[in-house]
Amino acid sequence: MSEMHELIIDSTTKILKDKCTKELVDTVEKGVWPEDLWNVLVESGITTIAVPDSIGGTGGDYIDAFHILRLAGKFSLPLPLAETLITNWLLADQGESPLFEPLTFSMKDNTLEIEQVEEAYLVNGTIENVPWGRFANKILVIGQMNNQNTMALLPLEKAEIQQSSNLAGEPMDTVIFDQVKMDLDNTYQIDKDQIMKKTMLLGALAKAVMMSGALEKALDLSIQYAKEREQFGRPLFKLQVIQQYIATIAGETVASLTISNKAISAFEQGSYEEEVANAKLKVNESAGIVSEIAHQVHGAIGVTHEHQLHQLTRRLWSWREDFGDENHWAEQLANRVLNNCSQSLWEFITRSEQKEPVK
Amino acid sequence: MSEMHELIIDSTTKILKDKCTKELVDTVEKGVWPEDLWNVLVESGITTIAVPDSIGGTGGDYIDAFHILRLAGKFSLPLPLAETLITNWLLADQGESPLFEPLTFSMKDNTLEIEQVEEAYLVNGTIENVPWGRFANKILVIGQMNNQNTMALLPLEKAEIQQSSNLAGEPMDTVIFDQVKMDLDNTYQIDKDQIMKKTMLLGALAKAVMMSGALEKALDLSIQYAKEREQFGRPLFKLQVIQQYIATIAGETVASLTISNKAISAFEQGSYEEEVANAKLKVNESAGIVSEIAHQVHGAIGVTHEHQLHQLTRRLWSWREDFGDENHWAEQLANRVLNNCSQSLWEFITRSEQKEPVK
Amino acid sequence: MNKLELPIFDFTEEQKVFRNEVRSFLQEEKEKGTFESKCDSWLSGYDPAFSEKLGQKGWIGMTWPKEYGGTERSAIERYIVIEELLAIGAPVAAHWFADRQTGPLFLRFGTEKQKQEFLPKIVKGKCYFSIGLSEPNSGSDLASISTRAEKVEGGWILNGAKTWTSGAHQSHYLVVLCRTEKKDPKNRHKGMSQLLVDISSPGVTVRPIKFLTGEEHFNEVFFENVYITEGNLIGTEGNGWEQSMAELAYERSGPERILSTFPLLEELVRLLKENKDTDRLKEAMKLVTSLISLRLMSLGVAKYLEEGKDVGISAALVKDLGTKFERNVAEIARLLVSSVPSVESDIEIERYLAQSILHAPGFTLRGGTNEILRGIVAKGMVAG
Amino acid sequence: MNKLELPIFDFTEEQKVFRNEVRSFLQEEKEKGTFESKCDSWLSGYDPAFSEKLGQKGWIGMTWPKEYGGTERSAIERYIVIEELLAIGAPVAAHWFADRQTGPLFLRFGTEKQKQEFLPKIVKGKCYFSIGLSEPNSGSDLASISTRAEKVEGGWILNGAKTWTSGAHQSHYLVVLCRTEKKDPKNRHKGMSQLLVDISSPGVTVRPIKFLTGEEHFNEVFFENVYITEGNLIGTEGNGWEQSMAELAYERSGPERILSTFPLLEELVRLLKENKDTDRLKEAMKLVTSLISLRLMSLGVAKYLEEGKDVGISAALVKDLGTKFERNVAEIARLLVSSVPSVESDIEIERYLAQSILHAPGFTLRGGTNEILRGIVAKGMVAG
Repeated sequence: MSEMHELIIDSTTKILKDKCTKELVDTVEKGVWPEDLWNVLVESGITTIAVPDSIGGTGGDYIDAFHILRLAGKFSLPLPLAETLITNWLLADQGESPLFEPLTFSMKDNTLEIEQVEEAYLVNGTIENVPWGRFANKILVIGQMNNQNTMALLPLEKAEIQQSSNLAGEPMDTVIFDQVKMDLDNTYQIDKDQIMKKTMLLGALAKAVMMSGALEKALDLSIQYAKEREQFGRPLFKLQVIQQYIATIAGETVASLTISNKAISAFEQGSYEEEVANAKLKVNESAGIVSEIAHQVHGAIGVTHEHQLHQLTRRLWSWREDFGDENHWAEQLANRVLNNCSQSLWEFITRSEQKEPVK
Repeated sequence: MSEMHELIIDSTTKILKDKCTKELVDTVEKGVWPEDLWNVLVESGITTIAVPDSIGGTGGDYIDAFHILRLAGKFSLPLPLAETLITNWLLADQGESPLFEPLTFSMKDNTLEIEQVEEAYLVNGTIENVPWGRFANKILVIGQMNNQNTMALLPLEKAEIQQSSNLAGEPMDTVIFDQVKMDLDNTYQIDKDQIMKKTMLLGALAKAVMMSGALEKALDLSIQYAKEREQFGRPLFKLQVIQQYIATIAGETVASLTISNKAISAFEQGSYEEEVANAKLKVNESAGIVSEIAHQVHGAIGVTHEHQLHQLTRRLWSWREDFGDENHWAEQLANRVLNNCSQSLWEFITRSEQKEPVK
Repeated sequence: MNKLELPIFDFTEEQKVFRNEVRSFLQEEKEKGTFESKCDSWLSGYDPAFSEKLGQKGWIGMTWPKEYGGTERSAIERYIVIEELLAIGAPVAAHWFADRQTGPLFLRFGTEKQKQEFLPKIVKGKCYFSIGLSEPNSGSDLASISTRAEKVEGGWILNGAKTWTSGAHQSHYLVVLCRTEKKDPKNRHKGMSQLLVDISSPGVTVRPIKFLTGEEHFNEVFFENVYITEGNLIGTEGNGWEQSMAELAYERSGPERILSTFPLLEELVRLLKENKDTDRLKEAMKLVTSLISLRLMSLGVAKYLEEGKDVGISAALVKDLGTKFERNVAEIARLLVSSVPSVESDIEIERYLAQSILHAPGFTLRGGTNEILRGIVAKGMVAG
Repeated sequence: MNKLELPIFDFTEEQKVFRNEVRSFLQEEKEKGTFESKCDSWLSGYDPAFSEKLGQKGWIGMTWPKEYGGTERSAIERYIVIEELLAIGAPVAAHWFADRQTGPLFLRFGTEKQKQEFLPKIVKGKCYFSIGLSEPNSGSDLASISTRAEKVEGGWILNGAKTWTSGAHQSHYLVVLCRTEKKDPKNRHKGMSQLLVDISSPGVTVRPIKFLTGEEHFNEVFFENVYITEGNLIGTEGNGWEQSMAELAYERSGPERILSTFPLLEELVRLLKENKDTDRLKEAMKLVTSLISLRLMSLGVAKYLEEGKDVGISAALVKDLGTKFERNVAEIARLLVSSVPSVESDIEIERYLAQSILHAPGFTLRGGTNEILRGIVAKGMVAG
């Protein structure tokens, strides 16, 4: 890790430690937008990291960005940081400058129609499961314009928002454009499959990394609780079962961190499809195991709203469904293996560590 | 349980405790046929139980028979008792008197051809995975005679036997009839699907019950070991992890016993397909869990040939593949549920406990 | 080993008819919109109107003597009612503890006056009880409690606090386990008594503890010089520990340790059947088989309980296996359907999944953690 | 937490070429029939001829100094060789402990004479060692050992017994941890030393302990007044416990804690690909992903080991997760193919399944049970 990288991580940690408290997360889950925290992130350049400074971004690389997302997961950051970053990155791919406002995206097949009407555009359609829909200013979507797959960044002010939320209390809204007329700076002709795939991978990696951060924190909390809490007249961690549980949590956490770090490193190097699949699959599995055991370590106190643990576990439960569950990514990997018929499994596993396939 | 039933169980327990020692089981696994023990079982009527005394059997009901098989599992009885019983029962269905010699069966689709040649029969074909093939005198099979599905009890003396064995060291042989000429007392025109299905259910129930007995014994051994063995200066069972393991073994064992007993009771009552499916499926699952944990409790000593544990665990590992693994029976149940489209799951579960479907 | 073996229970024809009766009633009520099915409804489905309806049917306190309003039906018939209620996810939290625990406690240990005063109201579904056992610092170590009642003229003065008391914010009374003698370090179970506390008494403060979902199910209850009249002692002074422990076997092996997530499993199977997805249905059927084995065990314990046998170990086993199963349903179901679990969703499976996942941590903690239960089982087996 | 985070290792171009070289050699040997692949081959694949072949390639003791016959390659290159050997299930049991443990022990603590005498023979694949740690009554409590060496003129007299010594019936030497001072109940780790015992010495009796399969891998070794010359002390007298424990980190996180059942997984995936069974292949790929995460962890530990960092906790984690994974491969594979597992079968998958299922109990016991390892991890984390 470069010195620059460490600096960015340290300063982000400091910001989040100060501002992103358990109480703030509670407040946002009740429906309050944390304007101050958002502004701090924007001002410190965090929302535009890994967008080249040549087009107005903060610069830095994806490694920096994903390590910040890991911190976001660790602190249960109640903001659309991943959504804003990914949207800005997708815009940067089109040569656009980043935006400094809360953004979201939905790169799925949908029935959105965009029609050019004189100087403006008429948008019609419904987009389901939009993360942070109600708080985002704009949404990046794929729609149909003149029967062409088109990507557009739509302002949300005139959209109807049906509010819902995921297990973590994060907005997961339905966005309805009912013949909404709007100005658009630009629309983009895109290769839909390619951009959907890339977004899926970006989203999966972001979530895997955020989950790794949440796992790290769940481990920290479990150790701390086992040290502080007494039961049957001695510290909880003296109980052999508690020790076994803590070791299991530690194992899953290290496994998740390692495989996520590998995917980040592969992403930066540009060849990452299998690595991201592996990361999201493994982290999803660990999320279920750790959430269960961390709660068992914490006993009744851990299931209260007052304790912080649920801010981590509810996110872990929720995020494992985002951008592909275990079956989704296992199937992707299965198809890859099927498409490389002559390759042995060992060759598949060591594919980047061998000179060329041995035959 | 009737007094008669208890008497049969007690006397069988006594025989097995005396004669079916760990050392005997070792010897048989090395390839020695335990003639004495076989004779004791025949003389005590155990090999012909649940065959009506009117046709020469011992009488008694299937409950008696299956509880004896549970003991067989508990003592790792190294004899084709289940195979002989099931063969005798299938013969009894055809009105035949039971035989007092070691028998086996293979009610699977195979390519066996039986041809009538003057007074004798000419048999040709290969039967794979025949339990106890090398030690059985006769095998009950389905073959083709004049293009008709025919069941026949074939003497094995002229068959070629290719020896193999399962994980438990029990014979699992390939039997080859290469134009073997033989006398046959009788052949039976049968409904192949119906008899294959019944045999599958009988076999699955027998194995589920035997496995329950083996689980019982694995639990006993684990408790005994945890009581007797000292580690870090105190009895093993004082370790909290060992306590958790023993409780888990106990839970799986009780679950297996209960669901097997339910299937036995259903079998005696004549409607048992789902109950047998449930029993084999659940006992199979428990076998894997218990084998793993019982070995973990026993530590290094439990993986030695000298200790008895492996006689149980190797049988549990092996028998779970016999007469349907977990997927087989889960699929059977899935099909049943699919074929009762209008029934709710709760109605399916309580089907024998409600008066008529509530609609 | 054989002492752990459980009997196979066969329902009588009358019981089968009765099950149909209960089921028909519940299905009609659901269709009428009286209630909405949910998972873990015995903790989170509070609905006094529905409890009163069940009271009118005679399905609360149904095993109790007729003189106290009961209908003297068998424990198995009560079992059927409980099962049908949980399987459909009906709201039964209001009267749950009164029916399961407090009523039987009065019948076993209560004075005639207590029985006459409380049982008929419970049976009508109008009088709700909570149980005060755990304390802020006790954790799983119940014997360490320190809430204390001091003998005064005509009764006691109660001081201390309880925690995790389900439903106390909505109940009328609380049964409090407290010390009526000084703590004896050599016999920590000695000198405890059970007192009945009217929650509206002066000095009683109920402070809801929010569950991780933000819902309120549990409470802290504080006692500050609460005066308890002599008539509100339950059973024998000093015998509180034994009386409380005797209750536990009843609560450990009931259908509520197996069926908390059943509405999710029902809906899952319905969807997979609709999609004719044999492969995934196969995985769901593995769960169903586990459920069937647990029901058989639970019924076996119920039968032995009715025969007055000691079922402590078996009941602990059922709770351990049963609550793990309840959680597994959620963890496996989520991989068999594509969904965004949300308590606010319009889609049934998404709601049930959300309820099950969020409530799951409680399954293996409430009423004694599974680790404690497994310890009880192992010690019992090693001693046996 | 961050102290548990492991580095991501990237192989150099040279290392990639080297991997190909190793793999080609092994594939050719396998095709020639030099060996038959099997699971758990580092315990059960004893083949001195093959060990000598590897010696000729320079792939035993390959990180050791050239003066002792080594080729001074990096630990990562050794890692590659080990991985390729285990992945193909090659027979490596004969020289395993000499290469992994005894050689490094000599290099770290041995005398010049010991190094010159033994290392060149080990490197050639001709001299095999076993490790004598556990004793009949020690179980997981290694500090309780009581094998004892008494100082005499010019050396020691050794008495006692060791058990579970892998390969002692086929090895030339045994490294014995024994007491050279009286047991001190207050410091049970004090006063132990490591002695080198020639297995052919008078007074040494090796009695194979049959594994549950009937195979012989382990032994009891008895010492009856065995004379050990002074020159056969390894390291410092009284420092035996520390020296032995230092070895353990090296053996905990290697590929052999992950790949023992790899031949089964390889064959499983091959069959599922052949059948184009995406659904079952999907389940197999979940195993593959677990393997990939474990390899990354194991490589991370290897990298830190090479940098001289303390990896005790991480290594224990890899062993706990890795050995559980090795067993899972068998338990999951059996449900993805229909088979009759048998060590005698002609069908590859049936043999690998049988080998894996039967050897599985050993995976999580050998080299410290997983329960002990988890205790080490937790204590380390709580202290940290």
